[in-house]
Amino acid sequence: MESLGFGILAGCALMSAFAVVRSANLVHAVLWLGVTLVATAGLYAMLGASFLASVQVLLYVGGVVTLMIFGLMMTRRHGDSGPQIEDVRSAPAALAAIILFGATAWAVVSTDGLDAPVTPPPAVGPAALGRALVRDHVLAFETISMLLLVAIVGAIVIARRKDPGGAAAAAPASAASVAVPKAAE
Amino acid sequence: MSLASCLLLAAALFCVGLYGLLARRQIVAILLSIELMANAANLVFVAFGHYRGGALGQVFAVFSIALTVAEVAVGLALAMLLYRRHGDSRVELASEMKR
Amino acid sequence: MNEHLLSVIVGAPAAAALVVMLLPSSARLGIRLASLLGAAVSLAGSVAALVGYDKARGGLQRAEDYPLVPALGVHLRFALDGWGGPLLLLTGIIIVAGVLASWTLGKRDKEFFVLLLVLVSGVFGVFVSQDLLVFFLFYEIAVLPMYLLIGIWGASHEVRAAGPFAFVWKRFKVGDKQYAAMKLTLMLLVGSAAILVAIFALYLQSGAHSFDLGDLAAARYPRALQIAAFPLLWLGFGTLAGVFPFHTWSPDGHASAPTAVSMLHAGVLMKLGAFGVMRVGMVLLPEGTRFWVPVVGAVAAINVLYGAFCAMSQTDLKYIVAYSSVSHMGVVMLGAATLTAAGWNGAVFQMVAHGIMTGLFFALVGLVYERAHTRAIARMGGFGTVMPGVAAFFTLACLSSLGLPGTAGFVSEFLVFLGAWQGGHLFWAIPGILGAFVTAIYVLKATRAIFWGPGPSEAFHDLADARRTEWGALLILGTGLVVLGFWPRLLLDPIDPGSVHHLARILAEVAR
Amino acid sequence: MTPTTLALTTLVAPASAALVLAVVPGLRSRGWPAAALCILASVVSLGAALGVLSGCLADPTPSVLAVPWLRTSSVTVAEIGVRVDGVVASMLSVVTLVALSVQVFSLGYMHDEPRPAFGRYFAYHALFLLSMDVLVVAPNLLQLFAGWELVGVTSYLLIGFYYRKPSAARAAVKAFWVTKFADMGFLAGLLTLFVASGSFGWDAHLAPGTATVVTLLLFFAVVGKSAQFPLHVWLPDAMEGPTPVSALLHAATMVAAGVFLVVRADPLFAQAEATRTVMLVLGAATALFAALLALVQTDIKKVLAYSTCSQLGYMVAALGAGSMIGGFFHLTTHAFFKALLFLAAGSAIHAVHSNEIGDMGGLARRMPVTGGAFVVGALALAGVPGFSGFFSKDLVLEAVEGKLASLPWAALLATAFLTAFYMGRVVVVAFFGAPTGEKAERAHEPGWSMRGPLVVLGVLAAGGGVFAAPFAHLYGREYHFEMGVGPSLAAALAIGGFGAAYLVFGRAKGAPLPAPLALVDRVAKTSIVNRVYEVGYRRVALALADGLAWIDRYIVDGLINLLGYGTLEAGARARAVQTGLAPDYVLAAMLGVAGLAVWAVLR
Repeated sequence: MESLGFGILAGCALMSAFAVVRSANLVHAVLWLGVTLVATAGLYAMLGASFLASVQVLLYVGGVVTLMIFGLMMTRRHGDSGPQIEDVRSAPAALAAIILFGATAWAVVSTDGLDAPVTPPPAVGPAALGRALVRDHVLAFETISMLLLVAIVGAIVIARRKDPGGAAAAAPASAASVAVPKAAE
Repeated sequence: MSLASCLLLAAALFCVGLYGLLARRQIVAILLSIELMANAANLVFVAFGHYRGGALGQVFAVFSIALTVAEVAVGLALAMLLYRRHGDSRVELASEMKR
Repeated sequence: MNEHLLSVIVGAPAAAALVVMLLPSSARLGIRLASLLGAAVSLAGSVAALVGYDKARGGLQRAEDYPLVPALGVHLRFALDGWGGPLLLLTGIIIVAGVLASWTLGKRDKEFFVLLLVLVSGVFGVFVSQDLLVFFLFYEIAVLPMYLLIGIWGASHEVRAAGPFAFVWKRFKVGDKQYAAMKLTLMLLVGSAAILVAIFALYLQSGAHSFDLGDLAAARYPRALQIAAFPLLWLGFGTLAGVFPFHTWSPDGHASAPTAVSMLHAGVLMKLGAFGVMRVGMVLLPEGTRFWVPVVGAVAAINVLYGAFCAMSQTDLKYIVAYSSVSHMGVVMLGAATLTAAGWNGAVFQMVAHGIMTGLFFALVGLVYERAHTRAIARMGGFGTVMPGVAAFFTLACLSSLGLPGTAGFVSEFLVFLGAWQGGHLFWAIPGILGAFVTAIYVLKATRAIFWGPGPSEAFHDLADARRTEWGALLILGTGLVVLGFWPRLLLDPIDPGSVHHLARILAEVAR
Repeated sequence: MTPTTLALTTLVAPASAALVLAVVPGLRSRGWPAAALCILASVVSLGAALGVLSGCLADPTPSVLAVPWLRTSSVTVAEIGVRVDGVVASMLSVVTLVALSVQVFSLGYMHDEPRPAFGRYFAYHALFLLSMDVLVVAPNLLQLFAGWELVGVTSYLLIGFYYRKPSAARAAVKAFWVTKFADMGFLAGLLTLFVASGSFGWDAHLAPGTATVVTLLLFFAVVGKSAQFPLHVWLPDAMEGPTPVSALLHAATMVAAGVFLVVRADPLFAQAEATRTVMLVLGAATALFAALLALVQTDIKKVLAYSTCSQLGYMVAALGAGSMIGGFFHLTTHAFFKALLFLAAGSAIHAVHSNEIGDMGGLARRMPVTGGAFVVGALALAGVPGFSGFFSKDLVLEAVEGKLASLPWAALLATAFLTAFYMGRVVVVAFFGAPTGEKAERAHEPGWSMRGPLVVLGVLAAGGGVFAAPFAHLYGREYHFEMGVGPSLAAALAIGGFGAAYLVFGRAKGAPLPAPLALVDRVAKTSIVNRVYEVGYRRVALALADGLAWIDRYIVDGLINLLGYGTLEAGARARAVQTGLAPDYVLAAMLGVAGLAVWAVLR
C-alpha cells in the first residue's frame, strides 16, 4: 500500500517537473512547479517529516510560487502572451542531465547496504525537530535568520527604482525617493 | 518505498532541474529549475533522516528551504533589474562584461 | 660567529634604495647622493673583502648563516670564495660608475635609482650566496628590474621589417623599447624556468634536504640525471650569458637601455649568467659537464666569431658594443669549457675585465649620445677634435677589448687561450684568436668612423668634452683596465685558489 | 748599479714620462714641457743603455731580474722583468740613441704644430720608447710579445698623428690590422711553445716537428711586423705619419723588432732548418722585389720605405742562412744610416714642403749639411766600401753565399746593385742638378736641432764598420775582415750602381724612364697586392659580417619573434572561447561535472 502511494506521488512529481521545464508558457511552468512541490510535500509526510511537509506546502507553494508569479508579471513585456521560450542549448543540456542521472543512478543502484536496518528508526516529530533546531544547531539557526534578513533587504535595495520619474507604476512605498543620480547607462 | 527509490527519484528531479537550468533562456525559468534542484536535495535529506534516524536530516532540510527562499528573493530582484535595463528578461543580454 | 661584511655589501644598495624611496622626488641631489653613498659603501666593502681574502687558506671565508626556511633547509648563507672578491669589486666599480654616469638623468630619477640599486643588490647577493635557492632568488631580483628600467627610461629606434618573418612586424614593432624590454625579460625568465627545474631536480635527487651548494655538490647524482640537468642549467644561465642561439635579446636590450642600465647589464649581469653556469652548472654536475663540454666549447667559439662579425656590420654604436659583449662572453664560456685551471682563471678574469671594458664603452656611448643625440656612426666623424678626452678613453676601451697587452683584456684572453691549448681544444682556440683579430677590425673601424677624420660636421661642432661627474666614471674604469692589465695578480691571486678549489672536484670526477 | 737595474731605468724613465704626461693633461697641452720631459727621459734611458753596454762588454754573462706575473694553480706561468746580455745591450743602445736623435730632430720638425698636438706627439714618443724597451729587455717571449703589440699600438697612434687626414687615418688602421693579423701567429706560436716546453723561454729543446711549427708561426709574425713580402703593404702607407716617426719606427726600431725576435729566439730557430730555408728564400725575394719597387717611386719617403723593406729582406735572409751576427749587425748599421736618410729627407721635405723628389733639385748647394748627410747615408746604404753598410752587407752576403745553389746570393747581389741605383737616382735628382722650382730655390738649412742629429747619425753611419769587432765579441764570436772576392764584387756593384744612376738621371731633367724602368713603373702602379687585400677586406670580411648580421637580426631573432607572434595569435584565438554569456559557462561547468561523475563511476 505504502509503495503504491510512493509511486503515485513520485510519478506526479516527475511528470510536473518535466512540465515545469518544458512548458512554453511561463505561468504554466510556475503552476507546475507548485504541483511538484505539493507532491514532494506528500513524500515528506510519508517519510515521517510531517512538519516539513506542512512547511513545504505553506511556505514554498504559498510564498515562493506566488512570489514567482509576481516576478513573472513584472518582467513580461506588455501583452505578449505567446510562447516566450526558445531554448537554444537543449541538446547538450539534455546530454549533461542524462549523463549525470545515469552516473548517480548507477551509483545508487550499485552501492548495497542502503536498506540495512529492517525496522525504521523512531520518526522525528516536530517537537524533536524543534528541540534539535534550538538546542544542537542554534548557531546555524540564528545565522539562517540573519541571512534571510540580509537577503530581503538586499532584494529591496537591488530592485528599488532609482529614478523618481520612472514608469507610472511607482510603488507608493518609495515616497522618500532620494535624489540619486540616474544610473549611468 | 525504499531509500534507494527515494534517491533515484531525487536524482531524476535534480537532473530535470539541471536540464531546465541549462536550456531555458528566461531568468525566471532558470530560477524555477533551481527551485526544483533544491527540492530534490531536500528530498534526499529527509529520506536519509527517515531511514537513518536522527533529526539532522530534517534540520538540514529546514535550513535548505530557508536558503532557497532567500535565493529566490534576490534572484527575482535581479530579474527585475535585468528587465528594467534590457526590456526583456533573457539572460544572454547581461553580457556587458565581455566587451 | 657570523661576520657581517658580506651582508653589508649586499644590503647597502638595498638600504640606499629604501632611503631614496623615502626622499621627496624634488630632492634631486639628495637622491643621487644617497644612491652614490649606497654604491660607495658596497664598493668599499668589496675592496675590503677582496683585500681581506686569505689566499693561502682559500675556500669559503667570512661565512654568514641565517636560517630562512629551516623546514626545507633553505638558509640565507653568504660566504666569500676565491671568485667572489674580484666579482664583487667589479660590481662595486660598475655601480659607482653607473650612478655617476646617470647623474644628469632627466625624468623620474627617483624610481630609476631605486630600481638600479635593487638590481645591484641582487647581483651582489648572487656572487656571495652559497644557498642555491637564495642564489636563484637574488638572480631573479637582479633580472626583473631590467624590464622597467628599459621599458621606461629606454630609447626606441627603427628596425626595418625584412626576412622570412616580416609578418611579425604587423603584430609588434621590433626595435621599440617596450619590445626590447619585453623580449629581454621573457627570454631570461624562460631561462630561469629551466634553472628552477634543474634546481629542484638536484634538491630532490641529492637527498641532502638542504639547498646549500656545498651539500648539493657533495651528493652523488646518477649520470643520466646529470646529463639531462646540465643543458638546463647551461642554457638557462647561458641565456643571460649571451650563449649563441639565445643571445638575441642582448643587442636590442642594450641598444634600448639607458647608459647606466646597459653598463650594469652588459658589465655585470651577463657575468651572472656565466658565473651561474660555472658555479652551479659545472661544479654540481661534473659528469654532465664532461659529457656536454664539447658542445659548450663549440658554441662558445661560435659566440666569439659570430658576435665579432655581427658587430663589424652594425651602424649603430650601441649595437656594436652589445654584439662585442656577446663576443667577449663567448671567450668567458670558452674558458669555462676548457676545464683547466688556466682556462677558468681566464674566464673569471675576463668577466671582470670585460665588465670594466663594457662599462667604460657604454659610459662613453652614453656621453656621445647625450651630446650628439644620434648613435648612427655614419653621421658622426671628427669628434676627436671636440671631445679629445672621450676619444682617448674610447681608444683605451677599444685597445682593451682587442686584447692589447698592458690592458686587462689581454690577460684574460691569453689565459683562456692558454687553457684551451693545454686542454688540446685547438678547434675552439683558433676561432677565439681569430675572434680577437676580428674584434680589432670592428673596434678600430668604429673609432676611425667616430673620432678621426676632418672636423665634425656643422651639426656637431659645439659638442663639449666630458664634464665633472662624467670624468669620475671614465677615470675609475680606465685606470681599472690599465692597472689590471699591468699587474693582473691583484685579482688572479684570489681567483686562482677559487678555480682550483672548484676544479678539483670536477677533475676528480672526470678522472674516475 | 748592476746591469739589470740600469736596464730597469731604461724602462722606468720613459714609463714615468708617459705616465706624467697622461695624468697631467696641462703639461701635455702646453707642448714644450712635454717635449722636455720626453727628451729628458730619452737621455736618461740612453745613459742607462750605454752603461748596460759597457757593463756587458766587461763581462758578457747574462743576468735576469724578473717577478712572477701570471700564476695558475699556484705555479708561475709567466714572468715579467728585465734581462741583460749581449743582444739586449747592443739593441738597447741603438734604440735609445736613434730615439733620442729623432726626438731632438722633432723639436725643429714639429715646431709649427699646435701646442696640444706637439705635446701629444711627445707623449706618444715616450710611450713608444717604453714599449720598445719592454720588447728589447724581455726575459721571455711573452713579455717580448707584450712589447711587440704595444709597439704596434704606438705605431698606430703615431702614423695616425695627423688624424684629421683621412689618408693618415686609413694608413694607421691598415698598419695595425696587418700587424695584428700577423701577431695571431705570434700568439699561436707562444702557446704551442708553452704547451710543448712548459715555459716561454727561448732556450727550450723542442721536438723537431714542434720546433718547426713554433718557429714558422713566430716567423709569420715577423713577416707582418718587418714588412716582408706578402704583408709589406702597410709600410709604404705608414709614411703618412710625420717623417721623424718614419725615421724612428718605420726604419730603425719597430720594423727591426721582427729581426730582433729571430735573433733573440735564435736557439729555437737553430732547431728548425725548414723555417730557416723559408726565411732565406722569402728574405731574398722581398729584398729584390722591394728594391725594384723603390726604383720607380717619386715620393722620397716611399723610396726609403721600400728600401727599408728591401734591407729587412737582407737581414731575414742572413738569419735564414744561419748567421745571427750578419743579420743583427746589419740591423744595427741599417738603423743608423736609414734613420739618417729619413731625417735628411725630413729636413728636405720641411724646407721644400713636398715629398716629391721632382720638386726638389740641387738642394746640396743650399742645404750642405742635409745634402751631405743624405749622401753619406746613401753611400752607407749602398754598401760603398769604408762605410758601415759595406761591412754589415758583406757579412750577410758571406753567410748567404753557398746556400740553395746560391740563388738567394745572386738575388741579394742584384739587390745591392739596384739599391745603389735607386739611391743614386734620388741623390742625383733631389740633391744635385738644377733646382726645379722656386720652392727648391728658397730651400734653406734648418736650425741646429735638426742638423745636430744629422751630424751624429752621419758619423755613426760612416764609421759604423768599426763596431763590427766589439759587436761580434759581445756574442763570443770572432770577426775579422779581409778584402776577398765577395766584398770586392759587392763594392764594384755599389759603385757601378751609382755610376749608372748618374748616367741615366744625371743630365736630362724629366727625360722619359728607360724601357725596363717604365715596365716596372707600370707594374708598380697596378699595386696588385694592395688590391688583393682591399678585395679581401671589402668582399670577404665586410660581406660576411653583413650576411651574419642579417641572419642574426632576421633569422635567429626572427625565430624568437615568431615565438612571440605565435603566442599572441594563440591568445587571440583562445579568447573566442569566452562568449561572455552566463549559460555557456554553466553548461561547460555541468558538462565537466558529468564527465567527472562518469570518470568516478568507471574508475
